[in-house]
Amino acid sequence: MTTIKRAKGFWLSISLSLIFFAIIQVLIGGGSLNPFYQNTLMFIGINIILAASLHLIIGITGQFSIGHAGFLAVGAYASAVMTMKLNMPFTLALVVGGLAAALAGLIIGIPSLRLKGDYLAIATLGFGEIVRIMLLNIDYVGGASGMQVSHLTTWPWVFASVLITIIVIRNFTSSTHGRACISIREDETAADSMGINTTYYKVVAFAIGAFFAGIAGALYAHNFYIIQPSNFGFLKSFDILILVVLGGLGSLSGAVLAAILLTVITTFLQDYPETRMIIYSLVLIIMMIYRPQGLMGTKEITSMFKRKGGSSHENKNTAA
Amino acid sequence: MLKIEDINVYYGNIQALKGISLSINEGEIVTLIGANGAGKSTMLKTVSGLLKPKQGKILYEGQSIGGKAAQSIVKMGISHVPEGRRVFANMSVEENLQLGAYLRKDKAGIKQDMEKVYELFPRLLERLKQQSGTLSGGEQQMLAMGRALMAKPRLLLLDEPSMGLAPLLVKQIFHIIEEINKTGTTILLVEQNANLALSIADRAYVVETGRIVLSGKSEELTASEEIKKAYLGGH
Amino acid sequence: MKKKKLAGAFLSLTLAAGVLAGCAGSGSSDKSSGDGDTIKIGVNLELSGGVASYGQSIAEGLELATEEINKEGIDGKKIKLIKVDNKSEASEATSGAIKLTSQDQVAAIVGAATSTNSIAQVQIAQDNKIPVISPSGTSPEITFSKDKLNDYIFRTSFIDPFQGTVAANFATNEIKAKSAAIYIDSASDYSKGLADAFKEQFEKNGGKIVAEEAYIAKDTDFRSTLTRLKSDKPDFIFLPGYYEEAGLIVKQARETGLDVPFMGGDGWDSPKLVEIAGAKALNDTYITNHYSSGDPDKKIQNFVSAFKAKYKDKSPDAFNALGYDTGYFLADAIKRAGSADSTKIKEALEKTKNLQLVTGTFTLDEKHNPIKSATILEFKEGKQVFNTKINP
Amino acid sequence: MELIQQLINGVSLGSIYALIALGYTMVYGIVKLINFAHGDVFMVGSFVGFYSITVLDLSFVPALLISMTVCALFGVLIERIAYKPLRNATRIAALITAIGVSLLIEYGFIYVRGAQPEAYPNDVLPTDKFDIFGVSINSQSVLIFGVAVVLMIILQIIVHKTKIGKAMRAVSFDADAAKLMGINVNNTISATFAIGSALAGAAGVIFGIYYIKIEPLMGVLPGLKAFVAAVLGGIGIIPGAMVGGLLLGVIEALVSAAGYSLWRDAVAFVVLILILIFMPQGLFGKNKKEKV
Amino acid sequence: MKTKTPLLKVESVGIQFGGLKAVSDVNVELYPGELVGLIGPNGAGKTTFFNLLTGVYVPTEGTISLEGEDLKKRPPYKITQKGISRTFQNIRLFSELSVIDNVKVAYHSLSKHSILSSILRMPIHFKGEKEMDEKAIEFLKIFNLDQYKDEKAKNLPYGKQRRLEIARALAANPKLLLLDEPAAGMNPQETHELMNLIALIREKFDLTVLLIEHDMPLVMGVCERIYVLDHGQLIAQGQPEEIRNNPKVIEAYLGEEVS
Repeated sequence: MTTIKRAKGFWLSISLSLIFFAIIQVLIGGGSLNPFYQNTLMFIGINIILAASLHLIIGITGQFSIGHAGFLAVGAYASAVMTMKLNMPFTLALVVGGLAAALAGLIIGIPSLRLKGDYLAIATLGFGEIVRIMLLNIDYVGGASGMQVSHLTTWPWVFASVLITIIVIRNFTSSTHGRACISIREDETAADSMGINTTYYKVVAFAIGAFFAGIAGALYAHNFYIIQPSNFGFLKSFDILILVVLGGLGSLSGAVLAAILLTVITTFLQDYPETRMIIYSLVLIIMMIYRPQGLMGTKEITSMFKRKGGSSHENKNTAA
Repeated sequence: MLKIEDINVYYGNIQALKGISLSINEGEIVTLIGANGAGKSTMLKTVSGLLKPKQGKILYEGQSIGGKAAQSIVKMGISHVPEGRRVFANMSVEENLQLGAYLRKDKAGIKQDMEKVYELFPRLLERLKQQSGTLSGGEQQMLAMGRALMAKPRLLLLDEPSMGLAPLLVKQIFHIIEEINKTGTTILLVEQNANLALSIADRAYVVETGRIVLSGKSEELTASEEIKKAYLGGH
Repeated sequence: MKKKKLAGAFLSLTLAAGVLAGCAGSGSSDKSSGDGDTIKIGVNLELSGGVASYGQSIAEGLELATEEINKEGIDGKKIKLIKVDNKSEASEATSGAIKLTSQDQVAAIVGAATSTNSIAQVQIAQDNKIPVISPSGTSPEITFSKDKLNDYIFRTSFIDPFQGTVAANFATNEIKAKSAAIYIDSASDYSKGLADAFKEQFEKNGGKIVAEEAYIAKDTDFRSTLTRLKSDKPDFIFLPGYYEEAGLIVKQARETGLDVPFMGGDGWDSPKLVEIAGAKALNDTYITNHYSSGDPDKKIQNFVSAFKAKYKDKSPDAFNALGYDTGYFLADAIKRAGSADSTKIKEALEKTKNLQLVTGTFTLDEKHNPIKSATILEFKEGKQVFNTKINP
Repeated sequence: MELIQQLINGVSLGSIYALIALGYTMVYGIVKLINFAHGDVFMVGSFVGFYSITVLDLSFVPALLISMTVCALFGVLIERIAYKPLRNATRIAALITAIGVSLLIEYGFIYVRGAQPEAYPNDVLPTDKFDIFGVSINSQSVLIFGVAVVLMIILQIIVHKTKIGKAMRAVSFDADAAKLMGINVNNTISATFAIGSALAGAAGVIFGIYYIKIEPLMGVLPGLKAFVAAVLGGIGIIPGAMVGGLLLGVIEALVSAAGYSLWRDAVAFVVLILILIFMPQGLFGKNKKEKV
Repeated sequence: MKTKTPLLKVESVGIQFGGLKAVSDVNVELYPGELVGLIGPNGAGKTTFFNLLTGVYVPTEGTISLEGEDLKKRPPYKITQKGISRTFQNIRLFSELSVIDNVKVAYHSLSKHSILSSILRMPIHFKGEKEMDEKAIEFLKIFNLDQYKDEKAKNLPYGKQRRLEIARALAANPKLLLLDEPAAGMNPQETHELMNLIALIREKFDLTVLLIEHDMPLVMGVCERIYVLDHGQLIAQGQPEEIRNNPKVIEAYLGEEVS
């Protein structure tokens, strides 16, 4: 398993994704993908980023956060201010959206140092609500009636963001740093006793996760024409949570898969919002009772393709 | 009175008891001795219904109780004094004793038994209204035993009654165990202090990593070189 | 080593799967807005959610109008309504508009009921060159924002400043109020717009605004703020909110001993208002509205009886009337355009002049706002009573 | 005077929080589960009360009792179907389930009857307003406060003096030890849910009478606030929930009184986070050490 | 041996939990290379003492120093990095992680590649990970666990889990290794093997070991010195033979009837 071989696989996967990107781009250019499907595609991309970023916080580090919409909101508003108020380019707005959310992640990371489990959950939920209410009261960003945002999110932006998010989170996870995070999830006391600076890694996980949620927020804001604080209530947080739980706490590919699946389902159920919520809630309950590990458990989809002989070399990556 | 046949018990996928069989006759004191983690407490928990055996039979007075809910086992006359006493620290001594008689409806009988418990443990009477969390270790052990007796058990399961107690208190407690036995209650005792346990027991089983490796009359086992070596620290 | 390759392939595959799944649903919809005998009109309304009562009312009125129009048809063609529920949320209004323009390819869209949800569709309508008529969105920003006309956007109702100005004049001239307090829903552009206009006019009339307070839609306890307001001793309170909160506020105000007159806008117009506030608490409250079913005008009475015939003797409210009018407003333009082409409809809509409708006779100004009259209603023992009609 | 008036406003708002928080705290105390659905049981209770009054034409007391009964059954049903299978699962799994149950009740309810609000009749209970030294007190706020106090006392008696109450405390402290006493843990937990949900039902009816407007999502925010109140007072402690509820109500009233009514909810959540971080045991709780 | 400076010096350490003294006035000195036993009846405060040493609890009185450096109030991970690592009475492995990853987690604090280098997959990342792999395999081989390296830790049998926990503790590169009842739940055969293993690793890694154990033969057999704790206080210390004959110990722990 040499460096060169690893790099080869890496570049191969990148080129495959680029081919996929190009096909879609051609379809859009040629007009065979109407705005409705484009919109669905963007939504899938944004949800993948959200699911992957929350996966890092909950699935990998085990910090049960249900205020993810707060990070989404911070990213959305920060980037919208950049483009709409300060007339900055979208690229910069994306980065600022991510950084602003990461800063929020650092702040909410602090209570996570003292709280565990459901207490942390409820604190992060409170945090998300505080963010929403703050936005509600800032007239500069339109208060409750929200802010109109130009449509700047395009397929190449979404694709690039998704790709970067997945690569970064995957690379982080399958390194000694990711293992440190998993050890916190598995047993914080033992991790501490093994010399892991648990405080540091919890905050890092929150910051990275929040950063990508912020990127998703920037894409979201520039895809929907208008953003309002009410788009970022805790129902939105639950939506993201469902993606991670359904996919399997601890599985990146599971989270991605769930993001795709549920976005498509949501699109079809657009005119039946109650039905959608009923399906969501039933999925949550039944999943927790009969398959609490989610669709994928902590497994990654790649491990399913592996031959038995090769598995001894690969397994450690999949767990990580 | 109690007959256990070839039971297997698991915690998750770790097997804690591997095919254990034993029997207890009415009126006896039987003790289980063995190292920490050998499976003694698991044994008691399985009898009292806190754990369910995966295989095997537990017969109490001819009736199968393996896998039954704990409360129905209590109702049939088996009381369990768990390791670490587990008194309800947020309640008074009196409330703890009342909870011991939770399934009983005979008010007069309860009152009578309450008096009996006070007789056995006069210290409890002195501290009736005190929060049991503030009791000393020895007093908590007395409370735990008194509480179990309130259910009027015919079989009493005692898990490590000497744990963390000063020697003088241990002596007292063991004396009381003998007293309880004399009033007709059969006792299954788990104890790490093997000598002490053997001194009051009629028979003993030696448990090692989930298996019974030795059994016999107390006097025989006390004399056995093997026991001395394994549990009493001799070479 | 295989892992990354597979991860990449997986990524591509899943994305592709998503797209394919998305495409799979596209086959069924037909692609044209004007083929054959029908003209497809999108309806993007608040059919559920917080202000569902408005959306549903508008839909009722619009359906009645469509039924009547389709009896004869417009040049032989019939109007087909394609409804989308925006759940009273801006983002849903946006996706609804995307669906209607790209999926259903409608000729025009009717909606939404509130200003915020109407604004949420502006960009899509402009981008796709599809005319949108907001039946009851009263914010000036809907048709004219950032010093620019949104040329595909129209409305049937009058605008916020007009309502606010009328209310201020009413407070000064009829109630003889010297001081007033404003209590707005800060979640609503509509509420803010009315309040701004009211403030400007009331101060121009020599009155004094003694307090400005705000709440957020869905609040339920207003007693603390009302206690504050009481201590400011206003002669009159302007409450330009929606009926759910307005009802609660009036009820709680009366309980707190705040007995001054209250006045609101068309957002109060719902039978639920009386249920929530109680008939007694509503005495001495007023609203500006688009029309009154008690108005003796013949056109209005014809509409009232047609509506009662269709909807089990229900008396039509202002939103029913606005929905009804929007149907005729649009039909008139299509007829004049002589085509279901979106751009032609837009051009015809712009030229609307002296069109006689239930909520007034209207002519469109250069900002796409109809110039028409407002009605003032008073609540007496739970009933809306026609007070006056005010022309611009 | 205005301050006193505001305190009274806060106390009546806080009484509602307290009523919901009592049930919340009981359930958390015994199963260590944040029962998100509690706010929705409150909503269901409110609607049951509404239909009892409008459709069945009942007066306040029978409507209250019917609502409490229905909610008690409903609470037990929720526990048996959704929470019981998760008795030994992680707390996170239980929390996710609770969120799921909450959403299911809300949207199931909307699916069945629609999202439109209902208005309680204005004449269920007389509303007399009396003024004392310029402070106006509504007879209904006195009633709410009274009902909350009475229910708290009843609850306190149930938990401390009755057999089932002792069983509840025993189960909450050490479920295994409780089993060894012959206590049926499942039934005890069901009883806790029944009592907690009945209280939520009562709160729902009282809310309806006091605030008139009810709708399917009405339980969400009061539910969260009640949880904040329970945490504030020390979760699992009955008088704590009462005091926490009243305190939260007063805090909110004072925030509004200071002219920051739009920040009211944010302040409640700030209180929550501060309490969780600096005083997780709450005002009345005792600190516990994690065992390693 | 006592002429050397102590590796670990514990001076009149104590801790209270809500008024209850769990450990009080304990003095312990460990010298480099020693294998010392800590015994006492259940509930005597032995595990609490370990928790004090590793920073899980902060002592309410007294001082703890390693190689002359004060450890008090340092967080557990710092103490581990200073050179004290441990196992737990009730095995605390990272159960969803593979066997080898469990060991690598312990090796983490010695790794040098940054988060950024891992995200960007820079050469130093691959070098670092490779180094960890090799080191981890080395530890697993010593404990005869290398053939299970890709198994999830939770799927190992009990005895192997115990061994893995020790391997993991060793990977943190300690100077002082604390073992909390390593033989609990093992049969005599396994216990015997473990005993040899502990002796072996002490030699090989030049370790000091402090051992809590109930298995008397194990303690008596391998330990050079023994401390006895009862009711949170040290009641005796000395060589195995002295302890065996100490009347206080016999009374408190072995039972008075032992001759």
